[in-house]
Amino acid sequence: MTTSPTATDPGGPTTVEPDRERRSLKLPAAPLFVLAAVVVALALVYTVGQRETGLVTQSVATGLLLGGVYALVSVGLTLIFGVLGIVNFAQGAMLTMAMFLVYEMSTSGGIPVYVATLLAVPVMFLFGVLVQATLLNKLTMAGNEEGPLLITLGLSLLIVNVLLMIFGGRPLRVPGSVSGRVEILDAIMSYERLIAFGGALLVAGALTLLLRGTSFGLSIRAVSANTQGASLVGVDVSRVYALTFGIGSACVAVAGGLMAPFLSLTPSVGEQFTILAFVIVVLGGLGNVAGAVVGGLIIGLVQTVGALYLPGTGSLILVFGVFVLVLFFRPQGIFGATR
Amino acid sequence: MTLLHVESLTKTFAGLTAVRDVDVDVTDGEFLGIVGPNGAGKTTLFSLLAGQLEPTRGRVVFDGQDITGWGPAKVASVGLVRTFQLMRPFESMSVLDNVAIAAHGRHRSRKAARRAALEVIDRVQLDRYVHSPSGSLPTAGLKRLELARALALEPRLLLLDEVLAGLVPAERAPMIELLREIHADGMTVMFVEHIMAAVMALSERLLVMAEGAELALGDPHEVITDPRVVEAYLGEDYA
Amino acid sequence: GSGSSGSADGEIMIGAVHPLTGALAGVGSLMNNGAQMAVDDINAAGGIEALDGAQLTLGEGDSKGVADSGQSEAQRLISEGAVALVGTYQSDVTANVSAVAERSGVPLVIDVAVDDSILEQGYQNTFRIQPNATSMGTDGAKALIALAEANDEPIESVSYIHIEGAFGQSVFDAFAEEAEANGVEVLEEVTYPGTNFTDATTQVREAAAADPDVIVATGYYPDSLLIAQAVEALGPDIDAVYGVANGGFDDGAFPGDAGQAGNQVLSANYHYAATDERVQDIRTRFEEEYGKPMETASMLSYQAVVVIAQALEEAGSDDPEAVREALAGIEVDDPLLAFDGPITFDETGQNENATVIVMQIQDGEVEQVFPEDFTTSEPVYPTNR
Amino acid sequence: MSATSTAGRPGTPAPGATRRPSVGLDDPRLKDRSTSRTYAALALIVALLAVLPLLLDEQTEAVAIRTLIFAILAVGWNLMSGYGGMFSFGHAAFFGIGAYTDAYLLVEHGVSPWISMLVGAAISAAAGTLIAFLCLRYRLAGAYFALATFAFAQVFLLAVQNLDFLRRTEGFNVPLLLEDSWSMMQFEQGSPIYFWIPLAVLALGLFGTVAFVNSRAGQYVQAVRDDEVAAASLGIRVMRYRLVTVALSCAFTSLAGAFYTQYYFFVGPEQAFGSGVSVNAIVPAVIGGIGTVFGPLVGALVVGPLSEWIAQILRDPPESLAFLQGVTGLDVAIYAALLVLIVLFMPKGIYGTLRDRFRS
Amino acid sequence: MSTPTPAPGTAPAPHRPPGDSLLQLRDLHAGYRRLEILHGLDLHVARGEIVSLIGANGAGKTTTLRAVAGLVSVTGGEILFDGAAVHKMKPHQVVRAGLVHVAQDRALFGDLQVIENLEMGAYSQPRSTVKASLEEVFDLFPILAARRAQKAETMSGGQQQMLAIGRAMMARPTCLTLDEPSVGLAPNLVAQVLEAIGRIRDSGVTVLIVEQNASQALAISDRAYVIESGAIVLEGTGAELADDPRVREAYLGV
Ligand SMILES: Nc1ncnc2c1ncn2[C@@H]1O[C@H](COP(=O)(O)OP(=O)(O)OP(=O)(O)O)[C@@H](O)[C@H]1O
Ligand SMILES: Nc1ncnc2c1ncn2[C@@H]1O[C@H](COP(=O)(O)OP(=O)(O)OP(=O)(O)O)[C@@H](O)[C@H]1O
Ligand SMILES: [Mg+2]
Ligand SMILES: [Mg+2]
Repeated sequence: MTTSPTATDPGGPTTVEPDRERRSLKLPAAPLFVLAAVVVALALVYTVGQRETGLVTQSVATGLLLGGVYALVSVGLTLIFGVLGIVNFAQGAMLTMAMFLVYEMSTSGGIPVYVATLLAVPVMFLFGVLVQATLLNKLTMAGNEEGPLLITLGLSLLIVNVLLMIFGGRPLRVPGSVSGRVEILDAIMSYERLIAFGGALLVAGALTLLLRGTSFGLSIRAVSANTQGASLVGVDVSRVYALTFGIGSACVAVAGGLMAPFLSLTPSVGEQFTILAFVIVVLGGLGNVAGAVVGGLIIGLVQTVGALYLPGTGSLILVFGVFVLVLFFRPQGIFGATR
Repeated sequence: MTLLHVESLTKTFAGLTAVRDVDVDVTDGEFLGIVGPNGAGKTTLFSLLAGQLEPTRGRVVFDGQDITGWGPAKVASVGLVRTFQLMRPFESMSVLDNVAIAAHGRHRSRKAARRAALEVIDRVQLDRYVHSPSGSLPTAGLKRLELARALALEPRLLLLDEVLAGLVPAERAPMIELLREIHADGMTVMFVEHIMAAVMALSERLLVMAEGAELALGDPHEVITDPRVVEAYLGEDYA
Repeated sequence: GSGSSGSADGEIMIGAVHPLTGALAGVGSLMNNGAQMAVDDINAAGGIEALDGAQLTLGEGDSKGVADSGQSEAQRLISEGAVALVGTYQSDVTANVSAVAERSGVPLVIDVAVDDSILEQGYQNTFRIQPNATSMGTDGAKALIALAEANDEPIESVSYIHIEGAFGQSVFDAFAEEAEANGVEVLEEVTYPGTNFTDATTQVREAAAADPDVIVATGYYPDSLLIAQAVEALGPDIDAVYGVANGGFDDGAFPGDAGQAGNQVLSANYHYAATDERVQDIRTRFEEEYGKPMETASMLSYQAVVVIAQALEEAGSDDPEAVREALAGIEVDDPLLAFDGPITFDETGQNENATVIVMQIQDGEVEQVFPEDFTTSEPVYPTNR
Repeated sequence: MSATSTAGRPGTPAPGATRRPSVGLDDPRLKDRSTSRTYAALALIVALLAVLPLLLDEQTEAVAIRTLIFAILAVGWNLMSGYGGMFSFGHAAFFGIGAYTDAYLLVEHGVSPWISMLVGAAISAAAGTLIAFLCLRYRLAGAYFALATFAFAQVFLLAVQNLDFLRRTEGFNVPLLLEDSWSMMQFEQGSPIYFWIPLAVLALGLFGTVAFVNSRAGQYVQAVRDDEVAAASLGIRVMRYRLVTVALSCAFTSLAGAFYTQYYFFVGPEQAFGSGVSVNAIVPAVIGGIGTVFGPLVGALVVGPLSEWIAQILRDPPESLAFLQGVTGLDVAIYAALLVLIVLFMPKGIYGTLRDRFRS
Repeated sequence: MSTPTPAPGTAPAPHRPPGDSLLQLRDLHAGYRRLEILHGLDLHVARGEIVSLIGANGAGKTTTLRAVAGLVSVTGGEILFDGAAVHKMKPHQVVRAGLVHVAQDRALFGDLQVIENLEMGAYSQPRSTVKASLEEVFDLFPILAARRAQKAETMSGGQQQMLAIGRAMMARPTCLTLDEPSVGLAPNLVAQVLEAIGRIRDSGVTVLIVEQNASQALAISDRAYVIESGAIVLEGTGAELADDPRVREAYLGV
């Protein structure tokens, strides 16, 4: 899958007949532009926003922390979407699954949450590899687009309801391990959320290293640039697919573990993240890890700071508005290459 | 009479000028061959004429009408039709439906369109594939299908982009014959091809492009002896 | 489905429609269990005397949390012979099911579902045991003012955080009206969305910024937990956190989940009558049977079955129409919930004596603290947070 | 050696004969038997379905009606996404418009649902056309198009939840009448008319699909789906025919919404605009086979009763499986697993896969 | 083999491959889904040879090469490469075995730069080889060195073809299979590309090539096969086939 939203055939020839020209905005330095836009918007909120400064600072802080959480969920998704072209609707359910895994380990096994998170990573990785290998590979290799979508939808229903069968639907809490908070610039932030934020950056950094520096990263780039070409240079495409899905799932394990301490766990807790994660992935650019982090932060900010003016679901309208605008004017995402 | 008038046509892609100040007039009923090194801008020129691309600069006048900047559908509807170098069949459909869709441009009723399509199919000798799914045609069949669809629109000017590439020499001959017939029936043709035997057999005039611009234009036999053309395109080996 | 009438084999079916799968499956199955336990208890006590000790059965329906499933489940239960329905927790599903009930002439006794509008359709077959949103808002405001008064710390202003949507809005509106009428100012109304709400810090800060005496909150469990945690993190200078019709603050799991953040949180809500021995007995047995504490919602389901059973006794018939007649004039003494009096339905079907009481988390327990008739513990007000 | 068998040798056929080959009006290759066979099959299916409500008990009929709603949704979706190649993940928007137009006009203005249906269809068509126009203008395709339509449907949902005149999250109750009324589309509970109305709508959709697919516009839009650039080069106004398809699809989908409100007597934002509705449009079509006439119908007939059927079995499990009784979530889990298996083993959908098998 | 095998149309005489045979296709059956394209194809390539495969459109040339590359499912017979059963391998394993394919559609990484395409070509090789391989490729196709930072998809047809061959060379193949490397190329480039292929052979790489420009292909080939409807109907040295009247009429268009 190339980064072009109009490319429907992932394995297609690299020489395409010229299309009519794209109408996307040609922003030479889109990331900078976005950064500037965010800064200006915040400056406006602070100066003429008619909201108490402390409140704004708090909402910015909350938004960034929330954005970290979103980023954590999105980095795995951006890989899966970018490389496999799969719209993975089970991402939220897998997040829930990871949370319950951590919950079970820490309540029944007495393992501290963050240790349990580390243990959940290989488990979810294997789960992801298995899902891709058994359920999705045949269809992705055949270039089928609707099939994987429906399979992940079904998978998400399946995970949620199996969790429901095991744990019931009452909200559960993971016993907190690190309580307390810090105050920075008049904004209160809890350690648990700060840790999740740090975790997001760490995961993104690790992934970036993995993609940039290793031959696995190279093979991922090859597969997403041209599947057939990749297999012709000796890349095992189905292995790359399986590993990609595995890594995407492992990211979700980290996300689940880091988020578990401050969320009420129900079998459907993760689903609310699925849609936002897609918004973020598109915002950041398919397959772009740094983009997912920035996209997450932006959506977090839009949601919380926006809520100062459009409370309730109003801020979500704002989020989708941003999404549609990005789709229209910069479909390759903020970090996607200008074409 | 001039059917197509092209005036300093230019197309730039992010720094790269693919077509540079091309001026050319095509007379009604003419067969104009176009050759040039790979990347010379031949396909891009076709895309500009047929409306797949918008020119950066310049003017295209077809049959007295300024069609610069028109979309591809509108251009096709006034009788300027192209084929694609990389074949683009409607893969889910049969050969008949592929051609009938084009014939719909001239015939509203489905029955009439299908009938016109069959005539074209017979003519390009695709008749044994009438009901085959177009995706399973071999290269030669796909080339004929490209041609058939274009013909079904009953164009005034036909832009053929390497319709012989990928055909083995023995299969080129009947195709060349077919093109000769079509031309003999009065069709104006612009013909991009690397296979010089075909170009020489068919062209009345020859345009040589290089780096987006016109390198030579004129009588084919004169043009191919031009040393610049030999150097840039034909190579010393070409006898 | 055979569609055979329940009474043919000496059993009378009551249909229960609750969300047994989906996001609300947790509370839904507890409610289902509550109804089942009521059926078991009634059967053990000899069934419906007026019908020769006919035994009850519970037909279980799963609304999946969506209205059309709720409707077809209700339809199924009715065609399987249910003489009355209990349900359904969600207001939109309840609206659907009440239309089915009305058209089939089978009474529906709402255990939980808060929207005022459900009973505003003029339906004859729908009855509700719990208070509606408006009265909870009104009563919540009254109780808060009275409580503050009683503790010599009169209240002057509040900020209100509530979930978006009909439920949150109507509770708030009623509360605000009552509060303003009593000279209490509502300084800030902060709303938050029902989905994608994972951090309440900004909302609480916004509410606290106006420097109110009390922060009032209306919402569901997870969001209420977030709010309590945010209050504790920000530590604003207020007299109390006070829930109205709050799905979290008086939940049995809340003190454990919220920890320090839950301490001394107040909540005005309908609630099982913790002081009542029968209630204590039922709750003990429930926990033995189902392994989980019996929440108020579950008690309401239990109560709804009891109400229907009494209607069957009074009607002396298992004809749904007769049951409906009986329900319309029923008077169920000693309700299992902390209400103002016996359960009786007004002409819209609303329980006239339904009301809220005030609870408070004290030492990790949900205690009833106000009004005095129901207290299990003394209120702490203002809270020493 | 006859290596050039695909093409005649130059000079072999008489030039005059090849130059103007004439195809007779009665050329056998012009016969289109499959279309008339499709019409006949559809007529038979609809006739068979029409007697169903006379045989079913009330509860099964309710399931059957829900199945019909699925089928209408899927047929509508299939038009745009299957034949048109524009994968919509936001058909809830058009279902919702149908449902809300009906509810609003009925409750606030007492307008007959039959009229509301048409009004809703018109609004849906307009909204769908606008959304699709924006998406296509900005050249969104594939997953991006899907996500954009999803986003629009979400915006509709959020908007309704924030609009007072649509009663925000409260929803609309359809006032009950005391007796049957054709003009108000209200009948006794369990009346077969409640089945026949959506069946008629479905029949309209199915016959309409065949007619459309065979029409010039239908052929054009399929060509555009297969290759937009090639289609445009053949003179096809790509945008126009795509939008025509979208308009038809959205208008038709909204009929399901209007009927929903009438049948369920209540509609709220989630029922109308929730993403679950979009999924309900996609699942039967994909399970049955997208881009086929029968696919959505077959898919709905499988998916519609499936969850009900599983729930039924689990309510009254055979002796050996008694331990499964009352396990919450099991029925949906089984349903989900079956969906996954069907897609896995029949990637072209049940109908699509079977048809391919019979063809070869 | 010194004389042409029996007349085309009749089955070729079973021949014993020479001892140094590197690639061998025996009674190969392969195709797409339920459609069999190759019906018992026999062919061998000896170490160090250039062998070309010519035939009409749709005869199955591409299918043969794709089957060798592991891209088409083999339903019968076998493909042996250096003694290994290639027909049981996945495409990437085939590459690792030293058998590298240049596809008809080139399958370049269009979004990536020329240099990245080349580096990716060495994916199956140890990193240490990259530098040396790059130099060899640049030697072969100097234009690639000049355009190293250009995006592959903006290269012209001929340059892309060179890039595709260069990328394949980066995998240090023992045997290279090329599908119509000269299609759509300007006449001067056709000569250049075919000449480059000759040089590749000279560097010790065995080559199996499918070409439309049969006369030019035969000119550089040691041996050649004619394929018709999924089976070999004729084989001989390049010169023999170029002189064969049937071949001349059917494939050389003379
Ligand atoms: N969409 C595009 N974006 C950027 N560059 C392009 C695009 N299309 C064509 N080019 C460039 O424009 C130049 C002309 O390309 P064009 O396809 O017209 O060549 P051509 O003469 O048809 O070559 P060939 O004989 O190989 O088909 C080439 O350098 C090509 O890389
Ligand atoms: N993916 C496919 N699915 C079905 N049939 C195919 C497919 N690819 C090729 N074919 C068919 O297989 C036959 C042989 O094709 P192949 O590509 O091997 O021919 P070729 O000899 O390379 O011809 P060409 O000169 O056209 O490239 C043709 O009839 C073609 O239509
Ligand atoms: Mg070209
Ligand atoms: Mg080929």
